[in-house]
Amino acid sequence: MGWLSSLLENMSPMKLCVPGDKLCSVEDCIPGTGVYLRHGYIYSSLAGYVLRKNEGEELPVISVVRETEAQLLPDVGAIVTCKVTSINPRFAKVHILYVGSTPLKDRFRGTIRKEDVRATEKDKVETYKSFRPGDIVLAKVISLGDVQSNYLLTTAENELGVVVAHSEAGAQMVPISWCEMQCPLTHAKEFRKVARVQPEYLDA
Amino acid sequence: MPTDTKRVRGPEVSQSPSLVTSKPAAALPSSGPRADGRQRDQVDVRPVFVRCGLVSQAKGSAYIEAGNTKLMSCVYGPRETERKDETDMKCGRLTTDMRFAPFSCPERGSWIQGSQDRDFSLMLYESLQPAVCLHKYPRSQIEVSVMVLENGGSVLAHAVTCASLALADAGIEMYDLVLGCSVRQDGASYVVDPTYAEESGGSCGGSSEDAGGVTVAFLPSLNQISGLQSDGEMAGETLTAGVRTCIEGCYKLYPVIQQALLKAVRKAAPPPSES
Amino acid sequence: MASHHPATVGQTHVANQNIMAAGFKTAEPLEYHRSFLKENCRPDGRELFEFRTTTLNIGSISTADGSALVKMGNTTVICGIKAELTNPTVEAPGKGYIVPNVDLPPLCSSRFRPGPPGEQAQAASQFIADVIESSEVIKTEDLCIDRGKLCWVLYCDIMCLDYDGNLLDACVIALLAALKNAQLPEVTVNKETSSPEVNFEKRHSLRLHKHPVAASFCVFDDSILIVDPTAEEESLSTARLTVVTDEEDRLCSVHKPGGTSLSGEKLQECINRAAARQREIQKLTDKVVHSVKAAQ
Amino acid sequence: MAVDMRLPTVSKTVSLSVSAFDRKDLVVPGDVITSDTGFMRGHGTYVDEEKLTASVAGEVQRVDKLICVRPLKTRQVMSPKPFNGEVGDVVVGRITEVQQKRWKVETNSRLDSVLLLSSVNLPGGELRRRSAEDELTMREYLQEGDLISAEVQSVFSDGALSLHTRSLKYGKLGQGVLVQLSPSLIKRQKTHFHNLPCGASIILGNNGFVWLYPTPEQQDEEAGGFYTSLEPISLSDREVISRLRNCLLALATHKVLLYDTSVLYCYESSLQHQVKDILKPEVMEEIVLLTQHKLLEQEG
Amino acid sequence: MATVQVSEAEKVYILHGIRDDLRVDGRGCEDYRHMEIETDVVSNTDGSAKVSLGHTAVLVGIKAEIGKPRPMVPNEGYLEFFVDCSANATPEFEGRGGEELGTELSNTLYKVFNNKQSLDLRALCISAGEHCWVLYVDVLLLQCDGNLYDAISIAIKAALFNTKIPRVHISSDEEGGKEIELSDDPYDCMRLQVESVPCIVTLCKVGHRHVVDATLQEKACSVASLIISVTHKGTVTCTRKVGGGSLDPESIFEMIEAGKRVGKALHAPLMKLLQQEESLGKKRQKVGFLG
Repeated sequence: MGWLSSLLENMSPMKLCVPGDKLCSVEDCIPGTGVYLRHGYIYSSLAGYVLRKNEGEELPVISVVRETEAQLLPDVGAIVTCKVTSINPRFAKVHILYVGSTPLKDRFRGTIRKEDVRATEKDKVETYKSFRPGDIVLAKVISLGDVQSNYLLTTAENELGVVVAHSEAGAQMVPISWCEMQCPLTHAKEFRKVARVQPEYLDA
Repeated sequence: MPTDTKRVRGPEVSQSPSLVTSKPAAALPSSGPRADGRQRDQVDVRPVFVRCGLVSQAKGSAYIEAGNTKLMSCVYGPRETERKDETDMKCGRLTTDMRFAPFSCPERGSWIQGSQDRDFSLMLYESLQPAVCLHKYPRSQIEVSVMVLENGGSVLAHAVTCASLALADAGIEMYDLVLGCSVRQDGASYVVDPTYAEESGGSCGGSSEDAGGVTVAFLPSLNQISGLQSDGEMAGETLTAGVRTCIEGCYKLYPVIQQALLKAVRKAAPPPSES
Repeated sequence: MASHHPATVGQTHVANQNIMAAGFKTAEPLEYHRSFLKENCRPDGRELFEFRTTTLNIGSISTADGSALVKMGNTTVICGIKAELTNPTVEAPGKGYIVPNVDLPPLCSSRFRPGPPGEQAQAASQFIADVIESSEVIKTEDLCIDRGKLCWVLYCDIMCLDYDGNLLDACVIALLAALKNAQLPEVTVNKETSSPEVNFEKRHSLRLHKHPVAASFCVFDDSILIVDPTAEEESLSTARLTVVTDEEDRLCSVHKPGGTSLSGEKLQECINRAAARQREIQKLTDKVVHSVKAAQ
Repeated sequence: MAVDMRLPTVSKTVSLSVSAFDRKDLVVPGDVITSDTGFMRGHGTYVDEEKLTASVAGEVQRVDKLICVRPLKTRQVMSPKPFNGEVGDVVVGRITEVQQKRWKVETNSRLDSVLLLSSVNLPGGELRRRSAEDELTMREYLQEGDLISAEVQSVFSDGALSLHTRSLKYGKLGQGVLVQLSPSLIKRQKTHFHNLPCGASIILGNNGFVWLYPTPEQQDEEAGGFYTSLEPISLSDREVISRLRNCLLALATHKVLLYDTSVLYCYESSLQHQVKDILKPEVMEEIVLLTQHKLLEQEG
Repeated sequence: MATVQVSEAEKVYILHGIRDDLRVDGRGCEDYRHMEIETDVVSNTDGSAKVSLGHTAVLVGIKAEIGKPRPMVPNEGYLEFFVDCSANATPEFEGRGGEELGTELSNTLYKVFNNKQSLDLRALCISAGEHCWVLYVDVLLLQCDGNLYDAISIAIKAALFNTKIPRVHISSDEEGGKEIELSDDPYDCMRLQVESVPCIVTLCKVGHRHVVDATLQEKACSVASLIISVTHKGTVTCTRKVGGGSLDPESIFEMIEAGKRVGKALHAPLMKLLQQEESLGKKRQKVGFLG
């Protein structure tokens, strides 16, 4: 192994590794992503570049990274972008398209329950007035769900909710309040749980 | 016999021309150099040609060629498990599917997966599973499929290597790579990484105590055996020696496999900026 | 309203960008494609009537009597030919068999599941069988060894290894190249014992009478025609069409499985383009076959 | 290495009590229990031509004017789930699934039992309000595979049991051995928790699940009943537990009713044999006979 | 495979017990559970045996039929294995679950017998290239309580011991055609040499030790097992690692050694028992399935 790593270091300034490579002792680094611990050492669990970062701690964080975080799964607390597929009075079903800014190659299904649509006046929520099939929604993962259900998502924050929606006339609607959007063609208003509009985004 | 209505059917029976000439397969000599010039009783594995990331649709893929043995492996997922009863909230699920192309063996195979294919799939599964960090993929499944394009011997061993490369190429977190190697024992002598002829010829000729094959799947960095299977008849010591030889064979393969994987990583993206 | 969460603001912004830029591709794929087609080009940089680079590799499988591997862009197809001996049917005592099958294993794309062949694989197998029959690429009479007693059966097993659209074109190329590569041993029937004898030393090629080539098209929004579609283009298009022609520009097969209608004018355009494609592919195939023969 | 191979022998139940064949209170479906119309029809019976008839095989029970047939659940271990729980029954069960606000529990009943999140004491005080967070972290308290002891709180209309662990004696079980037996072998007693003088403790679940565990040194302060010690158990404690386990199986094989005394007598009778030999048919027979003698003597 | 759930605390208890060589049921690491064997239990087979090991129970029936020798080995008969995992044994076998395990078990059995020593296949040849005896070995799982492999292999050996194949007489008629005649006399039959038929030992790695004849609970605590089939001489005819974990090479070598030792020791008491049963003849009271 010694000859190989020295060879690689000559070829590229970044060190490369494959799964199972021993990277360093736990006394030298804090394990980050793409690594695992075994008998006091940090090993790589990915084929990729070894990255050491100082994040203000005493020790640097060691991670192994690839070109994309291809294997990201929706995890509790993650912000996800999803598309609404169906609605019933109790919940909306969605397909998760992105975790953070990483697109998912495979579709994962999620559920936004009625009580998780907004933070206040939960009992007055009507799912039909919050989402429509085809809407693009920002949501946060609150649980991996159980065997019966899918990922549980919430939109109960100002910044979460519908970001893109099309009116019945087929045009992309413009948000006018936290609960309404308007069609630019017909000026008809439709109800949605609208995500708080980002000023940066409006300027762009 | 149920008729296969989903395929274009041919005549009910047909025979390979090689079976018509009922010349019994000549027993291979159990001494002297091997047909392909490799050395007997030495850890002389065939040089392998390996490539990662050939299949555009798969999350990860690999192709391996050793002598005439040619196979490829693809990895899909992690994705949602299809059936609710297979969903595990704590741990991901690995599925393996190993198949032989109908033209991959001297005798034409059927499209329908036989019990041998299923046996190979199972052994592939057991060899790979210990190496994959499945707990990182709750309620999802990772699908590994292997297609044998040409069977030139030691198929299972190479399938294990190829599949583990495809998993690594897919960016699935693993504790280690898994490498495979086979040994064929024929009397007092053995051949490493046997060819198809050596695999099928050995059992006919040998009348001695020790005649059989061993296949080992090995995690080189953790020094763990994840798959082992043997058949034939062997004394305990012969079997142990065979396992040791296989491990040695895996180590010979290791640098080539590492190189191929690193090449794929470098090709996929330049090193990230250190920030 | 709930209080402001500074932590989520940044993330929300990122996610908004997803939707507006790259996210467009995942969230609204059809719109994404339309925006390219409007400019007379395609997301992968091709023009509307540009085929992907096609490469051919033959004779790489030694266990097959003939084999070929075709790559059209990402789409990869392998064809292996196995010749076996059998008895001809009573109805056609002077004919042999050709048995083509197309397999789409789960390995080639996440859209295919393990198990018996799905609809698409069945349709492809039938399409190939139809092309063989209507183009008369091989006359089954040529496969007869001893009339009424012994004949060849050619198993043409075609397998997709990477599915990125336009399966049929690739299958036809692979089939033709594998047939051209196939070498069958000489078989004679011993007059006394009336049992067949095989001479593996003496091998001969198959006689191919025609060289059919397929060209596939997709229709977008009922009007825009593109050639050699990728998997994504196939799934978003409103209709598909495959035209098979031979070296004499004769039409062997036109395959249009449903979808929106197509004007006669457009169809003629497709046929013309298919004829041009036929020349290209036949040239490529012959070149590769010759170079392999020369190397032997 | 030891291997004990033998030809099978016809197994017979040794029993000093009245043979089952002589018992008048046993009926099979179709048996007329009484033609007296003054009785009320209970579970396991039907009225046919004004005669009260049994619809299950079992034991006739009369409470005042009500006649029921209590099914004989003779099948051993696991299959056809035979436990019909009643409110107040002590059960030992295994978590099979974590769902929203509830756990599914396998209790040897026809239907999986349910333990609601609101029926457990969570760490941090009995009266703590259950928050949404508790709901999402239920798996940290009890996860699939965990064993619990609990009490039947209510029975749903479909027969499924709702359990609770709102008492310090119930909750998650730690190290020990589970023995799955027929519920009909468990004798109903005031308490189903016993610290046996031989040095181990036992929970005789009404559902036939019996839990053997080392007697805790002191009743430790509760951490809500979700903490389990993973310290190694001493070899002597293990031997006692293993011996008790095999004794339970021996008693069950010979259909002896299980309660603290019978288990203890059996344990004492087995002491002249090695633990692993207890399950040999002839040894089982011997110690069960001894046990029954002791039980009869005690009864006087 | 039939599985049971075991909580973390139960696992720790089992693990520590095995470390101390005292298993939950009082056994040491290399002890088998109580085993009962009975042959000739199904009358319409040519040989049969029922084995119970703890609560695990398997039935093996052997049918001898005349078939055509395989082209590669014209002077030998052959064995066919079929393992039926009926949903009777455990509800998990319903649907595909049982089918998969059945294929796994029968594939392993083919490997166990894929050698020259196990059984003299030439004795099954009637006339080279034309006729031979095919032994159909049908295994039926009646109840699963761990350690199926060992129980099946012992049942197969016992059933092969019990197998009686009618003697055949080949006569040629005038035209040179051969005629096969089966002997009518039920006592005029051929017996098989079962001395070298291997027994399978499954070693289950639990913690740092391994145990034989693991119960389902112990199996749930194990990362991986090694199946090893051993003849009475100690020759290994098949090994196979099963289960989701990996094993240290050194512990594999230890397990091979232990498996060889235990497997070799199984044969003598088994043969003794089979001969004892045979010598009892009709006097023995049959127990069958209702015992």
